[in-house]
Amino acid sequence: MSQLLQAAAYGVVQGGLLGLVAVGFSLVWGVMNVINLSHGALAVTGAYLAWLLNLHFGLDPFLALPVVAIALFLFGYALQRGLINLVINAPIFLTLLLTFGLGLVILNSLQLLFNADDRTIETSYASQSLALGTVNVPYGRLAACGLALAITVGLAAVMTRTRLGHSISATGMDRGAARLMGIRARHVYAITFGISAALAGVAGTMIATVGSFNPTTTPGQLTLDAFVISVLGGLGNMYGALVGGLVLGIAESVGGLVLTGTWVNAIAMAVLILTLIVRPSGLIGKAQYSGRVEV
Amino acid sequence: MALSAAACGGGGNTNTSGSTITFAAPVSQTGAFGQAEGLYTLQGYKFCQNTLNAKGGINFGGQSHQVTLVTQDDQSVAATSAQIVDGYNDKGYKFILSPYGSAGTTAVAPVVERNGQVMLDSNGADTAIFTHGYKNTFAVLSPSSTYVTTIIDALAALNPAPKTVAVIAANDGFSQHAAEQGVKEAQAKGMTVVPSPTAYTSSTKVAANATDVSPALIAIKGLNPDVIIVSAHLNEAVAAVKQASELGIKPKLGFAATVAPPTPAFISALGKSSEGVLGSTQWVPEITASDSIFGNARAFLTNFTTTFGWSPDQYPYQAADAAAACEALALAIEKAGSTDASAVRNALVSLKADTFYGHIEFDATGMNTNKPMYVIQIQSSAFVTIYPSNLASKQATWPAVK
Amino acid sequence: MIAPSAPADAPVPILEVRGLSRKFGGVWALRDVSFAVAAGEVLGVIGPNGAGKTTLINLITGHLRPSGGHVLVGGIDVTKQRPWVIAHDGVARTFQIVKPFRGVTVRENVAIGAMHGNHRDRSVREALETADQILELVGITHRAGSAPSELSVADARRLELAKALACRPRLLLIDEVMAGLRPQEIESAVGLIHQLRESGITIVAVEHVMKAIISISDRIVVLHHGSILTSGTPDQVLSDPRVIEAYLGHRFARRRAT
Amino acid sequence: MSASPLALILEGRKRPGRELLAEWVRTRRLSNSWAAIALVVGFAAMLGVQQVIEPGTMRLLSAVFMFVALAQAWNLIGGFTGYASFGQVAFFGLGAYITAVLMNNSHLTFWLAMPAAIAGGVLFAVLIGLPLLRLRGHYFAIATLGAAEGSREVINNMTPVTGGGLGITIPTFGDQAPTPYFGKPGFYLAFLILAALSVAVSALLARSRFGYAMVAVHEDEAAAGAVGINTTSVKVIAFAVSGAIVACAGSIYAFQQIEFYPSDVFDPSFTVLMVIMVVIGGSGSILGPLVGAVGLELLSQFLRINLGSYNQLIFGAIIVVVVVFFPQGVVNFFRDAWRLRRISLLDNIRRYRL
Repeated sequence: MSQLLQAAAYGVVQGGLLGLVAVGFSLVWGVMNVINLSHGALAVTGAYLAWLLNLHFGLDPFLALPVVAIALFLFGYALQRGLINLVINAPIFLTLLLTFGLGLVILNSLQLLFNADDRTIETSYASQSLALGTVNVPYGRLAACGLALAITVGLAAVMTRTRLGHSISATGMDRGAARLMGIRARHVYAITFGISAALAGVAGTMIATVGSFNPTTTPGQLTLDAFVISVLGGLGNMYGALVGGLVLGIAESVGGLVLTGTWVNAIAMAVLILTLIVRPSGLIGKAQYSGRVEV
Repeated sequence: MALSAAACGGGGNTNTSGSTITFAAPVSQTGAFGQAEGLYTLQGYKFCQNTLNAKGGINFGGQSHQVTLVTQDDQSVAATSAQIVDGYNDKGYKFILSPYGSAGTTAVAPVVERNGQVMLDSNGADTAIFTHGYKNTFAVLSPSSTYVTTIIDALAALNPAPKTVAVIAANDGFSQHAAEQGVKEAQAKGMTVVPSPTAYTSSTKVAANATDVSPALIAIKGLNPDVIIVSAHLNEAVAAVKQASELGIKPKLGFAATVAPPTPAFISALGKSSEGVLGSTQWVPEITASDSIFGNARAFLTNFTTTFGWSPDQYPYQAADAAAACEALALAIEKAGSTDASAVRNALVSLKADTFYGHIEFDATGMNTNKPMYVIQIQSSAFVTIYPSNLASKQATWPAVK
Repeated sequence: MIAPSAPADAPVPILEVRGLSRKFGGVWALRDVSFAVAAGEVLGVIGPNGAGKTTLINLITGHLRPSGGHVLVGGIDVTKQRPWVIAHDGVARTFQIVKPFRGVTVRENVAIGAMHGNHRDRSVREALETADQILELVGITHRAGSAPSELSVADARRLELAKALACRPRLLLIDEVMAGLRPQEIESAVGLIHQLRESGITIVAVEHVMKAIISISDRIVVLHHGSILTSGTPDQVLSDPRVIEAYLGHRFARRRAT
Repeated sequence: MSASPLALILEGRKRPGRELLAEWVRTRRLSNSWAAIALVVGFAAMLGVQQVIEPGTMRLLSAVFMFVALAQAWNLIGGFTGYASFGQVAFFGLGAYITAVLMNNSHLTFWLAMPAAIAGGVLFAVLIGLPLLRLRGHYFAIATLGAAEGSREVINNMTPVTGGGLGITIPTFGDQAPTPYFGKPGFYLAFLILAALSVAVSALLARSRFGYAMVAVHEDEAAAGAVGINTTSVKVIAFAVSGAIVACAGSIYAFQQIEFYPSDVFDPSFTVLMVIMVVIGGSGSILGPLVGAVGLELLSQFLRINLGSYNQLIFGAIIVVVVVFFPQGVVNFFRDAWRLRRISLLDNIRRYRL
């Protein structure tokens, strides 16, 4: 029983971290209909940045977050403005292929720059844990989970309360109409991608703090996680990524304990497929962009 | 200078220079092993080539032959390794040095067999490679079955020796075989394996390359083993140490893992948390034997680390494996006195040589018989040899956890 | 099993809908609609936007599943059958928002109907020959090699009709093929429908263009808020004050009066 | 009823199959048989090439042929039918494992194991196709990706049968071997035949009623249903034919590799490569995937051999550049350019940019 509680608790904080990985991916997919296969590579770029700041200036990863976020935002903005916008009207495969190629370029550059060793950002607190009876809740993942919650709530507020947010969702639902309203889609798309890249960078920094990362296997794993979570949670729903992350986190943690071997991974995929068949709009609510007008 | 160990290499300095001999290797420059284990292996091969040539190459028939190393990136994909080796055969390259890792070596071995090439296996330890009766693959390194048993032996020699151990194993051939033998050894030494002796095949089995091993750790939470042994590669071992701390799981004595601790990447990935972790390794610089190419093990370490900019405290043992494989091939060619592949193969069968890597002698399956494994501990971010005791450079810090 | 509602000696209607209903969310798009169409008849269906006209067609052709009620084609219950099964029963349709197959030429579009519809042509070659004949019939032979996206609104509607005809239907459901056409284009479309009718096809026409529907229909059903408001001959329907007041509006009423 | 031309059309013809066949034979001309001739000539040329190349080069070309088959297979479901499967590697892995398990555990000959692998591929396609082909677009993509990842995990955990993560070996040496190993010339031929068959099957399907049905499903399923196309069976059949080809490739590949692990034959990069080859070559045609597979596989090998550590970086950059400049695929670009007598990359970029 205490093992189950421990697994559930760990699953929750792990799920928050997974949600953080997915939230930016889900935003870009929802608004622009782009499946960004370079999302994991962007997260790892953020992780390296935070790692460098920690290595050379002793900067705590949480203090490095704003720097990482701004740097990744600018990088993301430039990528969208200079590259992805060039094929944004093309069938979905093309943006998929473009971001796949982009991901290859980014992660191979990182590999050549920093070699393929696993890296971590060392802090005195991240691997410590809060002991509640027999259940331990790690501080690092708890903080990452809190950050995921704060970012999700903040993003939802931006999307529903601000002019920028309205521009983004309007462009996401009907680009033609948005243009008529004087919204510059190129700029709005670039900002959206920039935000997504910044969120990826934040997620990468958290992963570097609570776990470890490398340029070869981490990016693909993160992109796959983000893909699964976005679908589980429901596309374009601001809270979808968080819910999807929690579902996956708890399922893997509790399932991993109950099932022997690595059957849990097979079960996770079965759950994903069943979700798609039964509720293609995700576990919560209906997808915001289901009535999207394609132009 | 010729190889002293060779029986027929009598010519020495007076030799005229003969044709060059090509050693060909698929290496991982990109993909999962690129800029990591693949690079270390390549550095070992290159170091061997350079040192060998500087000492006068391979001598036989009154001529000295320089060695050319030919490599191609396999992108860390086993099928590509196999394809590359087939390509080498077209060019007449019969002497193959293995790619990094069991998967690549496993794919190459049957190719080598069919082409009548000869392969020296430097970094493929899975015992499965040696169970198919291949005649042309020779491994200088110890097989997977010894990786955990040697840890158990080292633990049994420590004071206090653990009474209970937990074994977490990745779902790959190398790690499962290692765990299987390790559990048997632990039981033979009177240790209790928790939660059960077969847990490594079920509740404490983790996906290969997993970065989240928390379910396996939770399965042993509350059982308070004295030592947690991780039979896996880098990702899983790093995750195990980190997540155990997160989950408040503290083995009473310490952590041990197979291939991960003796790599610089383990220290870079864990920082201070790597302190005190035990790891089994194929080679340590305290080995006493020596040869005329690299000198003794310490000299190898000094020269290799200077050449490639490594710290002598944190060196990639994979490079030593690679250099030893390359050296064994050179010795066999010299012994055969010919570059005929089957002659060299026969020379390998009967090769007996003492090298910086220890004694090299192959059994009928192509394994380096009786080659021992060693155990290191990470102390102050340096690899310290602690087992076997006659080679130990320092006392183990034990219990490793405070 | 559904018993036929008509007396045993009466001819079986080619299409009969009984109590057909469909709910979207909590709203009835169509509620308890019943009518029958005799072979050779042309039935007009009119009604304001949102009256449920397109929903009715979608329910008949199996593109939507009814929440209740039945659809009988030639006396056989086809409720909840998939669209292709109903197509093979000899029911063809056009779409209000045209749905050409954009990846292939106009000619191939029609050929696809010919090879998969009711009397299927057994080779691509035959289907293409059929397509040529039908393109000539609807008058867009000159666009045979064009991509559907290059067609004008009128030609796109003709293509829609050609695809349906290629299926060799006995019952043709047309959904506003005349909307947005110029008067002379409407005239030729009306002529074509007359021609189809003479060759024995039963037609259910959903139409906004009043003049056209009056000239082609034997009977008219008026839908309003998903239910049948009234039905009868064009003259009966048009003189019904409820129709004029509630649906057609004052402008049309005035025009009729002058 | 009058015998008007319309009535005649509507009545339709009901000619017997024999008559149609005779007509087909009668109408064969050089102009309508060039594709078949090109295929035969290409096949013969590759047989000729085999006589002059080294065995190792045969192996490299075998890989090219394999990707031709894989790309054609993906194009059937992803290109023609418009269902972008991100899980075709599931069929590859399944084909490989069915073959290896039958040859290793049951000592069955390859000539029975391979058909079993194909049958397994078809069965799996029907089983997962029926529920999954109801999903559209991204949802189908992610569901098939999930199916592939899931099936790898199942193989990984069926240790008693498949060896799980410990890998599996097909016995090929001595009298243990149920079928003598083909060797490099044999596998060259096997993959060449597979490639030629997959091109032939794709071409025949594309020109048949079924081909038009796939295109109709791709464009608009409601409209396809309205003209009598059984959209469910078209999708499932396209998926199954694609799965059969991929499973067959996996089967031959397994025999060629002899020893492998689940992660080798369920590697998602196989799927990614199929997609890249089809899209860059030009989807929905026969020539596109062919050109894409041959071009990209040769390019990738060239970069790998000549650029060392930088090869993947450059490969990624090339994908980015090609996607931006040839968004409709290389073959479609040149076909359009030929038709319009005008080559303009700028037009190309203008087409899809914001």
